[in-house]
Amino acid sequence: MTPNGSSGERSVASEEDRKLSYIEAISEALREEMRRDEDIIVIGEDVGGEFGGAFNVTKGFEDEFGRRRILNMPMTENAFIGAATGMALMGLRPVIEVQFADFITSGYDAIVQFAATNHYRWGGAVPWVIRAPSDGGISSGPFHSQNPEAWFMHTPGLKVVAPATPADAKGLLLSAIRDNNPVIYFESKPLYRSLKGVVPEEGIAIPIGQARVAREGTDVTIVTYGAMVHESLKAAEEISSQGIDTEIVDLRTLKPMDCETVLASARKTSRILIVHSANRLVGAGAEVAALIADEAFESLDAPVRRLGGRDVPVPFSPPLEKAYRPSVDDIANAVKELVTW
Amino acid sequence: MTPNGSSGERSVASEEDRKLSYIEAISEALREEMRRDEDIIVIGEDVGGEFGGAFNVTKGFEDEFGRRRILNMPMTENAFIGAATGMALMGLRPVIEVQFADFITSGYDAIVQFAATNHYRWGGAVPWVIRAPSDGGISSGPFHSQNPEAWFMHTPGLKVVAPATPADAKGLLLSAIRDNNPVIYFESKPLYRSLKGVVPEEGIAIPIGQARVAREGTDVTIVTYGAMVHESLKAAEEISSQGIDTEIVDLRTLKPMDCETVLASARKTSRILIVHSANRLVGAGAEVAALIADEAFESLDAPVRRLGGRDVPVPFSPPLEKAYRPSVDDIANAVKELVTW
Amino acid sequence: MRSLSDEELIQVYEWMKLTRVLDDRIVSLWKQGRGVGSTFSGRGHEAIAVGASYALGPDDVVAPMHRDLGCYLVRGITPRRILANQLGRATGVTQGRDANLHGIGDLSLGIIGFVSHLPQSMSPALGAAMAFLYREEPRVSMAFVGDGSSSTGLFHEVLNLAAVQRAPFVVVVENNRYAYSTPLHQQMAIDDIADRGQAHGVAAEIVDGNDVEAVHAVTAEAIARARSGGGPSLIECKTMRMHGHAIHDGAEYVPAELLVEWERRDPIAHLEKIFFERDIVEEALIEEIGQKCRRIVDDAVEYAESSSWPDPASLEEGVYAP
Amino acid sequence: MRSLSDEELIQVYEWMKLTRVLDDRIVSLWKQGRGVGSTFSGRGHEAIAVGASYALGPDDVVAPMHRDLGCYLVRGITPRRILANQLGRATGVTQGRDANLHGIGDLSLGIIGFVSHLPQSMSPALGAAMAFLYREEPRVSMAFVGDGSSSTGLFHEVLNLAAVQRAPFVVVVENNRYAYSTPLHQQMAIDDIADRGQAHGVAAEIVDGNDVEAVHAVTAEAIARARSGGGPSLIECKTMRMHGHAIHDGAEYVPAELLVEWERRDPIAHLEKIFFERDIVEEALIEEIGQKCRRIVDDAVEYAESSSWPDPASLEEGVYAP
Ligand SMILES: Cc1ncc(C[n+]2csc(CCOP(=O)(O)OP(=O)(O)O)c2C)c(N)n1
Ligand SMILES: Cc1ncc(C[n+]2csc(CCOP(=O)(O)OP(=O)(O)O)c2C)c(N)n1
Ligand SMILES: [Mg+2]
Ligand SMILES: [Mg+2]
Repeated sequence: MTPNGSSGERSVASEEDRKLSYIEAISEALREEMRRDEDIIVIGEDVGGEFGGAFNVTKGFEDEFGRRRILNMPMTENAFIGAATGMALMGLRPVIEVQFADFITSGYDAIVQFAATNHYRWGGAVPWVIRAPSDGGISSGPFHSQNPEAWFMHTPGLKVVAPATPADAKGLLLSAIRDNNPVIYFESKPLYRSLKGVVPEEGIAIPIGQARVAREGTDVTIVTYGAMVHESLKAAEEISSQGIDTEIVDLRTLKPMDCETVLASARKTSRILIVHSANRLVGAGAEVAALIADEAFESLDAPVRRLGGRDVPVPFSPPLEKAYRPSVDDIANAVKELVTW
Repeated sequence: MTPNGSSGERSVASEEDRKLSYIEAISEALREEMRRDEDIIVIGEDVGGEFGGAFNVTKGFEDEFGRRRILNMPMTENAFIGAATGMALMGLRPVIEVQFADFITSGYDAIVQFAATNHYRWGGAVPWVIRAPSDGGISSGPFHSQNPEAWFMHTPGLKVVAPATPADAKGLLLSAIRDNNPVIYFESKPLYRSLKGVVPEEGIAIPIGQARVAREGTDVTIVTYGAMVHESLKAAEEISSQGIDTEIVDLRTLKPMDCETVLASARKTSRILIVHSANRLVGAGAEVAALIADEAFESLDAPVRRLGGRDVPVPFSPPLEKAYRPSVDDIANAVKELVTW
Repeated sequence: MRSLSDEELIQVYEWMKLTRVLDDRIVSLWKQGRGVGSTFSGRGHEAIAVGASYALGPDDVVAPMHRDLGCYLVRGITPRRILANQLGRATGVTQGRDANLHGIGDLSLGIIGFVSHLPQSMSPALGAAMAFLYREEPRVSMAFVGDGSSSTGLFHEVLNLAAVQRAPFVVVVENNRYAYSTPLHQQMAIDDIADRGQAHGVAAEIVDGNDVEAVHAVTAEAIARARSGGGPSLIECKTMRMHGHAIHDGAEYVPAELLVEWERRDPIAHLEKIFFERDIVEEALIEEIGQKCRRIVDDAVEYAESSSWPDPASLEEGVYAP
Repeated sequence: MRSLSDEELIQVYEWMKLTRVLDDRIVSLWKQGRGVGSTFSGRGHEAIAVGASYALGPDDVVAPMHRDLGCYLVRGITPRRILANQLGRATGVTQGRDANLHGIGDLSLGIIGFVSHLPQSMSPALGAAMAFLYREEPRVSMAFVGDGSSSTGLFHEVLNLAAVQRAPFVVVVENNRYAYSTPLHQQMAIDDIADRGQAHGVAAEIVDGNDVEAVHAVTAEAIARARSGGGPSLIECKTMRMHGHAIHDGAEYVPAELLVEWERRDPIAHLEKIFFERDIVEEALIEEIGQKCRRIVDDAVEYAESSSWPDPASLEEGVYAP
């Protein structure tokens, strides 16, 4: 495809070409941004060399951008996230990879105490991104399956995003990198290679703080994000045959949350189900439920329901993990219950 | 007072004697338990010597119990909380002091990844307690005023308690120490010396998982815990003159939460305000609101309201900190709004 | 450097061989698609895992990690329980809750199970040693960590605390030259991890990690010193990771020569050579041991594969101790 | 050990004196109940804070902490802004958002503000050095930490990473013998914190922290080495904390003899002695400098106390950068 191709040809060709997997979209966003802006550097464990990270997101980056921009780190999350903060204070834009979202706790102080509070305290902006491969469903056990987003939503000074599609994966990474604040970008591992979608070649940034109505409907609203958007879409399809018309709000950004879109949908359908893979208890969904129970109370025709991970470490064995995570059936059943409430 | 005193004399004398400050109640509980059980040891920064901790909770303990039971630590939260886990696995019952609740993040991995998950994974029980002096309102700035309880409520495998009175401070510490699981015990610094109350001399353990109705009422329920129990009581008194009869539920335990007591009160009054000093966003109160919006939905006559800290680092300067925290007026106004809703 | 009798050396060989056979089988099961999730190979680490564990007494405590299959075996976790764990079965050590060698803990065998966050089991291992001090019990605690772990803050916090407490604690560093894809020189600017002991006043020693006699001798000495109140030690065992980081990793980033060089120093072949040189055993015995190990592992595979899956209804059981 | 001209030494003296006068005034304000929240005294640390900072160039970056009043002053934060910060006023560096010396950062002056979690500003300071490397700028970054901080994991992670990156980074350890109430021997089993450099391949040196000439000379050398690509250094300055940990702390746990001994080695008196010995200044100049410092501090107190409080309506401003 050449930039000179006729527009008709181009859109056909590009539609074909431009189907990327979720993880390809992440790599592409990062590569494009790095070509555009020399201030962007990559820092994390195993991100360099031929290897390019545990999921190969930065494979080939060292060749293209050189070792000075692709910094392979010793196993020192607290130090290298803190170091990224210092780089950011000096005007660079580090994109940090934690190998799995689970290991973000090893740099907790650097994130929640230092980086998050810095601009408020003395005005030093910290424009970094942490890429955190999260979520489970693929038998990775309690320490390679976590969804720690709620902790960071509770932390003042951070932004938190969680794309559910290849296009959003690219668009939100662009926005996260360009944002002047510390942003935690939760990648959904189960979508990495299983989900493909059309991704605009030109970097179209998806604004942080904007939810997306992933499916329009009138009877009930599912508020969700990440991999559960797709489980919810499946459930919605399934029950549409039973005449239930489900609206699905994909939050995309968890902090700051797009309260308007959530509330508008709640007021429209009057019935709400919230779904995420993270622990239900004091999770992102609790905030959504609380928001709705306060500000859309008058519109509600049924209890606000939540589905989330159970309050146990994410178990390894497939039958246990299946029971742990909300399933398409769980979602469909919860929706049906709400509609007949 | 002697154990042989007549019961009449005794109760009079003891009522007088037995008024302890909140912090004295903590010291007393710990001392009594240590006398009772040799397996209890104290571990933390500055807990030993003449000093006995930043708040002197263990002052005199080294003299009484010896240096082998009062372990002064270098500034290594991650290591010494982890070491306490090992001691607990060997059958000891360490009581860990983090100097301020804020510093609990420096041992985050040791808590949320190791200790919390251990029993589920391979059956090794971890009977320790972390004493975490929390909360603000006393111009201590962003790093000596934090309320991180929500993070630990979201973490499977932990228990979380937050006493609001001297009697509960003692009774819940006894239960926390005797519990066979990792318990985080959030102390309310603003109550340390400002609040006195009758404390039973004989150790009466307050069961973990039981809320307390701190004030009975019929018009509206405030669900709260820690220092905000007292601000809520003040607000309730203030508005009782306007004929508003407020019920106050003091959660006491945040995890596992006493859902029954919360729901019973919600069903009784139909109007709910949740109050805590921690950040409102994805805080403990979000879970309470979500619980009520689901399970007491039919009983509700008004939106579920929340008051909490604002989504900013806890500011230092008095006028800012005052604006940050829910005040008696804020509470009274929110209740009045709910009642007239 | 000899601290083992001929008989003991044969026993050590049996453990090493069983470790190797089980490790090989795990690799082949996963390559055949019969595995669940990911898994690790500890090939090349047998002399360390077995040699160091063999020096411990039955009342001692140990915190092994993901390259220490041999340690779990020496301490008494059976291949059945290990394989059932790796396959996520109800009969595995963690009943399907934790993955591969993660979480393989058993207090009755003095084993603390590890978590992924490296090296988080070092501090509980130190805590066990502090409990022994407190109770005046003549017990010792040992932790295994990798070269990668030796750069973490926790490694240093723990060594320092162990030194201040003079805890009966031995840290075995398995320096296998890589942390995932990252070679030593990108991890640290020093040549020997043993130098890290000096930062904390911890006695440190370097040993050939592929020579089980040497590993045993040095560890046994450190254990004896710890047991008699001499405080903690750090033992750096130099070795090489012979497979990728985990089963899916082809380790293309490792220079082939390095693997060839270290293959020549295979710890099991090395011990066999010693047997013949010193005329300790006949070839037939070696053969016999190999067969015995294969039978044990065959049985374990069958056991594990025919074990039942955990009941989903048990999902929420066991989060809390009663 | 002389790296300063007589004129420079007089300038250094002025900074040390201003530090002392301001520090004393803060202590007395708080004792009079005119303070807000808690505060720290850095009495005894003037030679370190001033001597090390004075060796930096204007484009260098520094991350001072709670004993480093002198560093903030040398870098250009005025006593007005400092006092206004301590009193929680809108005119303070953090506009009332952070307490005492916490958060006193200003990129235009090359200062990274610290958080309580020790020693969290070490890693941003290292990151600044890494940014200089990346941009090939001849700039250096310096971090101050205490003896207590040198036992934290982060201290070691940062030194190791600095060494691997050969970052232009200098760490100044203020070993003042106590971390809050905990004396050195309960913190670590080594005699010299400088030994911690060897664990990471970082050049380390020990210096008398009450001798400003020595502090300056050693730091200047480390800075020059860092600037010319020689990598990081660790400098251990031996000193004594002369007041309690914070304003409310009477430090009864410190043996009186220790304070008497170190009072004799007061860094400011020491420099005055040198002045007279070497006949560098007359007594009148010392007197004059003292008066000038008191005037500056009087003005700062008046400024701070008459500054307005932050507007509660501004509470939620500034959490995010635009
Ligand atoms: C705190 C933390 N960060 C990242 C990881 C991901 N990770 C797993 S193993 C590993 C490398 C470990 O290297 P080493 O300690 O040398 O052990 P080896 O695997 O070589 O035996 C990494 C980075 C982790 N487990 N823990
Ligand atoms: C991670 C962490 N844990 C605990 C504290 C509480 N605390 C504040 S200062 C201090 C002692 C610091 O000692 P040192 O590093 O020697 O500095 P000094 O105050 O002596 O200058 C402690 C324990 C803290 N600030 N950070
Ligand atoms: Mg390794
Ligand atoms: Mg100190």
